[in-house]
Amino acid sequence: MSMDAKEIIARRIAKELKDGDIVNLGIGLPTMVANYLPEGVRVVLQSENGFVGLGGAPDSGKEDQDLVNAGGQCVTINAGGAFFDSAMSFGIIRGGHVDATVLGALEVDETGNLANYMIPGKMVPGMGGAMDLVSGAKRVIIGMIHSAKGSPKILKRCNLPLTAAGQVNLIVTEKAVIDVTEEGLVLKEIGQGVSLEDILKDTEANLIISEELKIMEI
Amino acid sequence: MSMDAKEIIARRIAKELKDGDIVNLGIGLPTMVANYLPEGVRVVLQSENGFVGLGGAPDSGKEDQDLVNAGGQCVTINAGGAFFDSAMSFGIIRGGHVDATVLGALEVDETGNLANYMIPGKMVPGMGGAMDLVSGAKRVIIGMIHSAKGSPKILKRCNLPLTAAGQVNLIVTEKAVIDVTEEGLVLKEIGQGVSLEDILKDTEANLIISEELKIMEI
Amino acid sequence: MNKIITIDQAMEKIEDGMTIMIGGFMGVGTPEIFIDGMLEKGVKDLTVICNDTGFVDKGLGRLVVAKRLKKVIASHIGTNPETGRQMNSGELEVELVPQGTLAERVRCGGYGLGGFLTATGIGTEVEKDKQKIKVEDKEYILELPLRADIALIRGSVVDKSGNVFYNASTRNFNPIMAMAADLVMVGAKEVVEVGELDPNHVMTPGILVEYIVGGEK
Amino acid sequence: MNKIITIDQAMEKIEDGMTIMIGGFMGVGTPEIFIDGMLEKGVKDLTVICNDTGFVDKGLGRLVVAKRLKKVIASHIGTNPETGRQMNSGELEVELVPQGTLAERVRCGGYGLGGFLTATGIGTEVEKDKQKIKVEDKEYILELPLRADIALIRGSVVDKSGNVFYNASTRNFNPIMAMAADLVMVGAKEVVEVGELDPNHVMTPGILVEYIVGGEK
Repeated sequence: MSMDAKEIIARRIAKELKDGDIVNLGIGLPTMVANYLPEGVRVVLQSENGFVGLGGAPDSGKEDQDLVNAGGQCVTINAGGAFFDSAMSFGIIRGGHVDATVLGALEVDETGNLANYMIPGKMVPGMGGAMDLVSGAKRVIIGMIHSAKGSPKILKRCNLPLTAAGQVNLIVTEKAVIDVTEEGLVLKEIGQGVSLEDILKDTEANLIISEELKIMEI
Repeated sequence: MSMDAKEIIARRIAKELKDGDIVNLGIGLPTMVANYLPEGVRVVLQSENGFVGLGGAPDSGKEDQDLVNAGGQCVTINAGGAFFDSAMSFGIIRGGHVDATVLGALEVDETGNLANYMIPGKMVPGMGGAMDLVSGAKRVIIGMIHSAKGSPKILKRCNLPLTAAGQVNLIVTEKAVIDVTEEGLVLKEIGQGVSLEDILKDTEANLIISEELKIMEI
Repeated sequence: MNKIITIDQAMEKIEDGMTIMIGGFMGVGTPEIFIDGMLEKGVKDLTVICNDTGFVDKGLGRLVVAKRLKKVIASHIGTNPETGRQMNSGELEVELVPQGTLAERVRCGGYGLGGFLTATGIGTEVEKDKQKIKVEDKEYILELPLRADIALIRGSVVDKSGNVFYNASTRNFNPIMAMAADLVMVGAKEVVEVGELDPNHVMTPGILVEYIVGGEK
Repeated sequence: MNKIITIDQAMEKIEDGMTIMIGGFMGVGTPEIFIDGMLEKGVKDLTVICNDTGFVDKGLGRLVVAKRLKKVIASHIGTNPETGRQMNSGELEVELVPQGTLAERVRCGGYGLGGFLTATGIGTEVEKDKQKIKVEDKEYILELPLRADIALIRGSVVDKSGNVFYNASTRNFNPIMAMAADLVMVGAKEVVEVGELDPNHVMTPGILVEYIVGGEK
């Protein structure tokens, strides 16, 4: 189920991206989104360590140790790509030149707050580029498993230290698609075979049920 | 006399520069300094429109319209030079990476204030890069004719709008070399054949006569 | 996605009253093709952000002579006597900004920063009406970002996806302006296929450029 | 002026207690030759400014493992468990900075600016103890510059006057760090004669580089 759930999320998020979008994908699940882009949709991936035009993994034996993604793995650059330094990379991010970023979350709440970078006393890896991405990207899409072993991650109010306040635009889980609006969280889509009761049970935040509520298509 | 005066000033300033210095020379008289560098002294010239390694004028017919100095004239770039954009050019200037700048002045005063960019109502060309240069360069050397038709330019206090406050380090005229110190202006050298009385008459500012006062060597 | 358009198509994007950044330094690195186009179209009441107003017959100085500008934000206007004349007669509003501060304000606008602290201008008329902030006993001016509706830049070599290489001293304000406008159009001296520019040599990534007009000199 | 020195000569410049910027991102673009040299020399109590602490066996993470650091200012320490362990045990002081803010603080230090305003970190722990400034009703954090005694950078191709070209994603923090330290030393993968690098392709001008050590991998 876990693998399937991630694929559902990645496939659904892929449909949010538009042809020509400049996109930064976080490490892990968000990276999978690139595999499921609808036909005719080509996005340009930005890699915050210093380039646009992030391509796939190189053929075995053809790795270039000078060319890695933000996770440190060897990658390729597509034709039309461009390298730059870290200051410009984050200028592109903060300056609103990235159309969408897809990130995972530990917690997200009714006001669009996001916590995804530390658990005090347990996991303190540092925020890396996440805070700038969440503040700067035009659209922040959270892709995550709906709850953590039954304990809700979509909360009234985040408990963990925030990555950014009020910046999340959309939450996609294997069970639901939720819009963050001025009025609160709006449940727009329900996963296939998932009941509304199941979602409400697994969600601490208040959910406004959209009048156009529909089944998630992936 | 006028041409000779400028040459005296340029020659004297050239002796202030050290081998390996990064130098930005203003338009006009300051540009002449490059012609009189002592043997063994090579400086790297910075051109604030975007490069280091500013070379001489190109041979006639070999002008490259893409390569001009800050005055807009076709120039060359020396081997080992490098181009950059305006933001980096002024990063180099403000960041203290320029060892010395040589500029002309309309007025300079006892506290190292400099006025050289406008005469309200008469000449308002804009400051260009002068304010950043004067604020950012490690050493600010003013090269100018001692007085303007008998009216002093080295004043107790500048009357014209300032280019920068308290940034001038050295004043070189055809008659005198004057250090700007915490205590005030210190007359260090007197031009050949110039009398102390002549200098005092042509200078409004108080001059502290150096105990090591000597004749200017050019 | 075809980014190559004609000069006429480019001119349809430019409207009276817009704020426009124009690259170049004394006309070098200025996209003359867009200046020609704007003169021909008759666009007016522009606010232009640029290093200098060039010369009466070169660079964007030609727009000044034709009285197309309402306001200019620049570091230097001395090489174009018409700018000073219109300023003195009240026909043209001129905001003079130190060159390094101007470059940094444009960069701030494009890089998503709210402002920056500089010592340039402290103790001069430049500090007037601006917030001053002390950091470790040193006083700085808080300077604010600049942005534009459109940036018109000049590229020496541009690939069809909009990646730009600027030759020699034509670079100047072009790369930072390409970050700081809602719409970026580049006048290209040479247009090449995607893949012909080494990604290491690209100075403005194509993601920042909406449209390319060839035929720039 | 000969800028090429041996690694032993380079190590004579580095003293216990210094603040050092080290380029690289997850060890890519990090000058390993200087890490080797510092480990061998036994230099200690360093404050290091870097994007991340690499891995236990790659990049400057090796300095962490060998307990040579007193403090680290970085955006990410998660790939090197030893950094977290020393932080929790109180052996190592860690200042975590958002990556874009870190890059900009280093740039500020090198570009002679007193600070900058960013919205990154507003409403998070990052804003703690920092001055906040409102510009047109939007709130920003005032972030301050970073500088170092020495910057250790990695160049892919370096000419003998110190001009540096960085290949692909090795560029990252190297060019901005090369502006922000009193002394800059580059570990060069390839050293070429002056004039072999096209001035258009130089990313760090040689005027910023004091010393070059060859033999970087």
